[in-house]
Amino acid sequence: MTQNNNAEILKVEGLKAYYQMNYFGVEREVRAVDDITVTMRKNEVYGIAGESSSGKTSFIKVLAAAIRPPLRVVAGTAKYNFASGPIDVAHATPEEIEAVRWKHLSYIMQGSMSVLNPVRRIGKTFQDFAQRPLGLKGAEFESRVVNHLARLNLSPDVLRAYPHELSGGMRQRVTIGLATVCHPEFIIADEPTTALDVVVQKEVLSLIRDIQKEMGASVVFVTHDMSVHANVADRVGIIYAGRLVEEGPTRDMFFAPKHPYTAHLVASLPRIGDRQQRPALEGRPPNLADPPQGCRFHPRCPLAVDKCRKEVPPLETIGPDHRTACWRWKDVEPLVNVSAPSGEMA
Amino acid sequence: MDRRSFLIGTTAIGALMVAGNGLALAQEAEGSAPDLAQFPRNETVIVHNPEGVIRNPGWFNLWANGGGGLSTGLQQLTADTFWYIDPDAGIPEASENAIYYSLAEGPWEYNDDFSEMTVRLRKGIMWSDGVEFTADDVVFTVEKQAATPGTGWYGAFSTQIESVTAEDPYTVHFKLKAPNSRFHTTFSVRWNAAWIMPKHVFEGVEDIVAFENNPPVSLGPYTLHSYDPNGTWYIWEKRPDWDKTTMALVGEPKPKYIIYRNNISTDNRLIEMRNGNLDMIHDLSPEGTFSIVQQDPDVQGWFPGFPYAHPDPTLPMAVFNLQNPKFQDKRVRWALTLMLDARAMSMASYRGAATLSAISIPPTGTHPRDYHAPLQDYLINFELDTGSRVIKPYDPDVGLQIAEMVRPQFGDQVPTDPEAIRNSFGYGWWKTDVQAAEELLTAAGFTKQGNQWMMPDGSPFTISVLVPQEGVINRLGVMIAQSWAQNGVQATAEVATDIWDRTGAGDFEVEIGWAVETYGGHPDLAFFLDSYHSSFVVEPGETQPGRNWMRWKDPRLDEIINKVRGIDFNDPKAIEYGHEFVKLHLEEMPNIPIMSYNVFSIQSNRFWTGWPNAENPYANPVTNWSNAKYIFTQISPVEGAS
Amino acid sequence: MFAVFRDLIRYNIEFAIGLVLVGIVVIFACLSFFSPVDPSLIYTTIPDQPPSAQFWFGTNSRGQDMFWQLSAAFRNSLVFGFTVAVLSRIISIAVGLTAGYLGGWVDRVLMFINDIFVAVPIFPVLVLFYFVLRNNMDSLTLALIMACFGWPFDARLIRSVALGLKHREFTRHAVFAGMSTRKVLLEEHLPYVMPIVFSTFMNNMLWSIGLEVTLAVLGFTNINNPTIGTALYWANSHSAMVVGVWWWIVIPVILMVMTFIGLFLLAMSMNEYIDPRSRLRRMGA
Amino acid sequence: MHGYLVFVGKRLLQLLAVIFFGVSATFLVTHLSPINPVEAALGRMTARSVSNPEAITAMRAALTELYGVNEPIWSQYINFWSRLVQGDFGPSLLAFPTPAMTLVMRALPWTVTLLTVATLITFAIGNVMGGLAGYNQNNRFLKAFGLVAIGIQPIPYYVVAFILLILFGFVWPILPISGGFAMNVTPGWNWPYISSVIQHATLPALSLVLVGFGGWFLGMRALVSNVVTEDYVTYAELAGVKRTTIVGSYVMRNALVPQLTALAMALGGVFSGTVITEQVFNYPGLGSLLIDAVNAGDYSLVLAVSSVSVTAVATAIFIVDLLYPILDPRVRAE
Repeated sequence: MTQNNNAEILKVEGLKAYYQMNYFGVEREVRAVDDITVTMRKNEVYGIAGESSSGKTSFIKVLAAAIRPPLRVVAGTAKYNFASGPIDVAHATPEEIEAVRWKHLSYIMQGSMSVLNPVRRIGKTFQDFAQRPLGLKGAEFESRVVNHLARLNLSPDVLRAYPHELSGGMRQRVTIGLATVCHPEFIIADEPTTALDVVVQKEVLSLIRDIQKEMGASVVFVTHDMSVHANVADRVGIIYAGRLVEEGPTRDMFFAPKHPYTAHLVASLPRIGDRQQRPALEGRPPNLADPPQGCRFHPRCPLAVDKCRKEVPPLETIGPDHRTACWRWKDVEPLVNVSAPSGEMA
Repeated sequence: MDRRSFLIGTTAIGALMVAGNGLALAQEAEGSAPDLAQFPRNETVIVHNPEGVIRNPGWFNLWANGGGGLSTGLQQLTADTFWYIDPDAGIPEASENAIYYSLAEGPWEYNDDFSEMTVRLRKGIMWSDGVEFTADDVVFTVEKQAATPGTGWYGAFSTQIESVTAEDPYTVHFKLKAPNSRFHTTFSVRWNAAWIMPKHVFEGVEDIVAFENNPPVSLGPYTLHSYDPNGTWYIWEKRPDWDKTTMALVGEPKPKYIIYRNNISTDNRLIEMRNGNLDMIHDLSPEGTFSIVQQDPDVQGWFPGFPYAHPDPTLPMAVFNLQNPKFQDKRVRWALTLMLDARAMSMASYRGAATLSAISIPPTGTHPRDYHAPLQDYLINFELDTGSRVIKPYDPDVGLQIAEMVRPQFGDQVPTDPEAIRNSFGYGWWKTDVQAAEELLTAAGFTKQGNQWMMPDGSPFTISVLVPQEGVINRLGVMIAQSWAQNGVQATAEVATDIWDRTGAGDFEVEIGWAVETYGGHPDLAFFLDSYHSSFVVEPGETQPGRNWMRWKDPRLDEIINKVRGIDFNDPKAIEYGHEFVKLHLEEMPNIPIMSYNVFSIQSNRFWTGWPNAENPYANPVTNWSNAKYIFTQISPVEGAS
Repeated sequence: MFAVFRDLIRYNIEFAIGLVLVGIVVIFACLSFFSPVDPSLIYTTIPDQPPSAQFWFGTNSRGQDMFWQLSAAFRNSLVFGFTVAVLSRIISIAVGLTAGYLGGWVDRVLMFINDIFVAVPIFPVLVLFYFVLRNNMDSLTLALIMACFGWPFDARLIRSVALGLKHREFTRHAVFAGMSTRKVLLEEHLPYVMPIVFSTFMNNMLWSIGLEVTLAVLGFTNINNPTIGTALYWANSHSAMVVGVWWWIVIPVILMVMTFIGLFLLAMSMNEYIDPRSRLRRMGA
Repeated sequence: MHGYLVFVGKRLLQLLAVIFFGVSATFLVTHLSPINPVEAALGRMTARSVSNPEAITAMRAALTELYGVNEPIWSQYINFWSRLVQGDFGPSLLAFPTPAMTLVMRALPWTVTLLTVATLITFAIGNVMGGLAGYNQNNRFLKAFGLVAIGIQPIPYYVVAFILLILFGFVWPILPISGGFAMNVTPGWNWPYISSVIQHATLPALSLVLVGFGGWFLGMRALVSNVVTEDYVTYAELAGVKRTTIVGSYVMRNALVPQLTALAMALGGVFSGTVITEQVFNYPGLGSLLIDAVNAGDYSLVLAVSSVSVTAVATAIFIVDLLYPILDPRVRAE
């Protein structure tokens, strides 16, 4: 699980991406991504966790080069280092982005039920998505797709099917197939297992993991479900209120979180034998249009002190690959005793 | 193109093909295809025919009802019979007293008791297929129709004619079942008449009632060129041997082609004439006429100024259904008459351009000379007993008043001479006398509750006034209903699109229409009067034949009719009997005569000129009348117009 | 409900415009209650006068003051449209709620009938009724007939909402509490479909007034009764446009377009606001 | 395939039900009419000429026999159906003794053509423009187009047709304003005829299109602005799928499904519009035939036109419904 020596595939530096909106003549700025710096490596699964409206979706949008008004990159870069050459998706031209899309950078979207065009056969969708990046035609293309599907345990018949004729799990596998058929170097997986039942969820997770290993690709895996991270991620980054608050190897994050928010997330994981409701975090995520001064977590933080209210804590490196942004990281204790999560974390 | 697009594409194309083929099939090409250059405007006259869509356009059998058109040019240009009587003066050198001797060489010849009639035919008249017209055609026409129910003159022939014989190829002799001094009118064209059939065409036809007669063999100067399979136009072409038809006696018809167009809405007529696509319009609204005459200097009406319209020898009136108990008391009928205001009716219907008539004779043609003027003193002194007093209801000056009312709008287009005013606005009408009307109704057992008249049985006096959907008669009817309503009678104008049918079927209380039609140029009244005979009146619910729509029965009326039947068409006594009829009508008031039916027929001088008008009244400009055909001999193309 | 209207007026420009347009026409129509002339009389004034200080909308060739004539015409037409809308709403609510709530064969039968009504072309049917009834066809009869044909589309819409409501918590509570079906429908479900009823109300008025105009123009109604349609009918039978009495056609057409656009904007903006899908989504169905 | 057959079967059943109820209603309504068809026919035939009473009696007997009006209503009803399946509505009065059905069949192709072409054009323009407007919500031109659509859409057919008549027939006379084709052409598959038919159909079709496209435009715009927020559209955009493919196969294609249902529902209304248009432009179709028939009190013809219209519209809806599964594969499976 430690593949630290691998080369970097993505380097995000000082990324700021804001929503700029105009409500009845009043300019509003929502700082969805506020100064994030992060690096991702080849051949690793990087988990991103955070509550809804924490900015993780906007961050993903920038990484996926899906920056559309009103979202705008205000500062910083997001540089990929693909085999075809480096590209800064935060500032690239549409043509440059077009050139890497799907071939090098692909995306698994959340909601397997609705990401497939209901009136188009799966085969057609494969053509729409993959024909151009693969540069293959006719039988050659078809055999490529069929082979790929076989790897996902899908029979070639699905190509002639409409989405509604497939089960939820099959559909999700098709989606993964769509995203991986071009052997991209970097895959963004946005909540790919939400809304699937547990058995299917597990199957899908191992599938992603297998494919990733087989192709040697990097995966950014986004979900608010910490147990999923525990299962698939090599490293996990926590986003809160538009900022990366902690980042580290998965094991460290679960056993020795160094940010009160991480500690809380980990603690709220359900466990077998639970008798009572997990303690919920009080308060609500801050309004990103008007975030609190100092550490953005301080209004909800049990450890908050005056300093937290005034000064923004920097992201410090506190261990191998482990960084946190908390003035009092040394005081953070796991809220519960966490036994090693099951899974393939070898 | 994938399978689905292909499917959708072929479906759409298939639908179009089916529709297109359907169209082509429905049309079955008729005639040869002329190009536009074949109808140069200096050789082509375009005439408006007031008929709606001809729903069976390929039907040219004039002698059986098959859903074809009549005034599509068919009866004007291809048909002929013994005599034509012009509602106007006629072409001076070609007619005598407005009577044209057409297929007949001269006038009708009766024996002394009017039980036999001899007709001498012209020689050298040819059918358009080169067969000569002879007495055999006439004999065939009469015998075939008399023997075939469902033909147009089956009734007229089978009930009247004992026998018909051809004494020689050019002499026909009729023997009648009973004396009839007006028998010749069966063969005298007013609007139409008994047309002569081509024996050589029809004798081989088994069922002439189901025979289309397409294309028609013509006895007139034109033959069918082509027609619209959708029934909205007919094109006729001049025969090379037009001089072998009776038209040659009047003159050469000038247009090489005559196009009759029907089913044109009022607005479209005006637009089409302005665009040069019509030369003659059958009728417009009064407003439309005033407007186009002002806008287009080429357009003319019958009178050069106000009121422009051509007076038809018909008499619009309020017809009471005398079989309805409400109207069986003549005091009620008179009361309703006295509630009306002549000025309001004239203004409402014709914007003042109406010719009023208080008596049951149209104030047109020569009738004012024969009837209105001589009876003027009688009318002035006419007395009416209201039950409580005697009044003189007639107002001889109402025409003058209307002339003054329209003068501000039309200025010097309105005549000033009292004589001229009488001719165009009428000799007079009844004074509005609500007081007298109330006395009459009270005398008839009616009572007034508040402003509402109750009938003797205690129920409110309601009247449904049946009016056509459009035109001046509609406006007249609405005004009449309104006048009655204002005077305490619950009268409403009921618009009926099938007013003809309902009138015939007796399904009305009061109908605004006409029960009087005359020749116009001739004083004889038998044309309508004969149908007033009580033997024709049917029971309620059945269909009343011709003109006596009010179903008026009176022994005194029968007596007058019998007297008229006993004299000759040209006997001066006819006028005397006519006066008797007028007086009887005034006493009974079975209908309320109001005014002549003025038709706003207009013509354009843009491509053709020489149309008839009040100053040169050689023909009736109303296009659907058969005798309008003589116009085509008098017009000429305008130099340089195209 | 009033809060909704207030919000719509404040934030939805289309709604505001629609309200103003319809308001103007309604006020104009209401003036007819104070009309100094009987609109059914003809030749009460000088004909063919163009608009002037004395005759704001001119006079027509029938000698009627167009201002009062049109005021009465719009009143009659609006009342007519209102009547049809109310009657057909009643049918569509009854059918829609019943079908949606009861489901099963009741639903299938009702929707089968519904589809038949959708497929029958209304115009020939109306003409047929005119053919049969002739002058007995007054506005109320016509309104009744049209109401019988104006419901199916909206019944379907209401049914789709009712389908969603059926599985909601409060419905179950109501049923457990022993409420009768009628009560559940009227007291629990009706409030949820009211917004749809209001928006389709406008559309239905639009539809019925438009059809009345069409029939009247062809002379297939009682043309003595002043309505928008008969105003055009008479203008037409007097060749008003081609003879230059333009105000006889232009003014009613402008007013009519105002009415129609107004009603349409009201319906459209309300529809956007309460689109059943987004509404259901908001309700959490 | 099985699903599709069940679907077709259901629709077919519905089609038959609609025709049955529609035509039965037509029969009932006309037979409850106070108009006695026999006397109406007699009145019409004798209105113009003086016929003697004997001839009228004979005709009355013949017509009574023909219309079967002296029989009880249920037997008339059975008679009516048995003749109807043979397409026999009896002779028309308008064109006595031409069978009413002949007149209807002569008029039908004109209406079908006008209606089909106008509807296809309307549907195409409205949906393409509406789709584009929903997809490119900031395009000025499309916004203006939307305003025009809102402005024209609620105006009744008659007014639009009449304005066109005045504009192109009177003010700027460039197009023919009446009839189906010009006088100087021969019907058939030849260019002068076809071009003349097209010219004559231009204004009637234009009036239908002008009134009709707005509804499709607005509907499609609303649908598309919903569809573009769907995940599969976003996803396709993220995947860099060709823009034309996205607009066509992802956005419009999905939005078209409800529009097709709407098309089926709108056909009845479009037919009403066609009637008016035909009347204004003297077009030789079913609409003007119906109006003539009513005006003439032509019993058989009114019955024939109404029954055929009900059948034709129901059949058109049926055909549109059959297309529905082609557009929406989900229906096929059900």
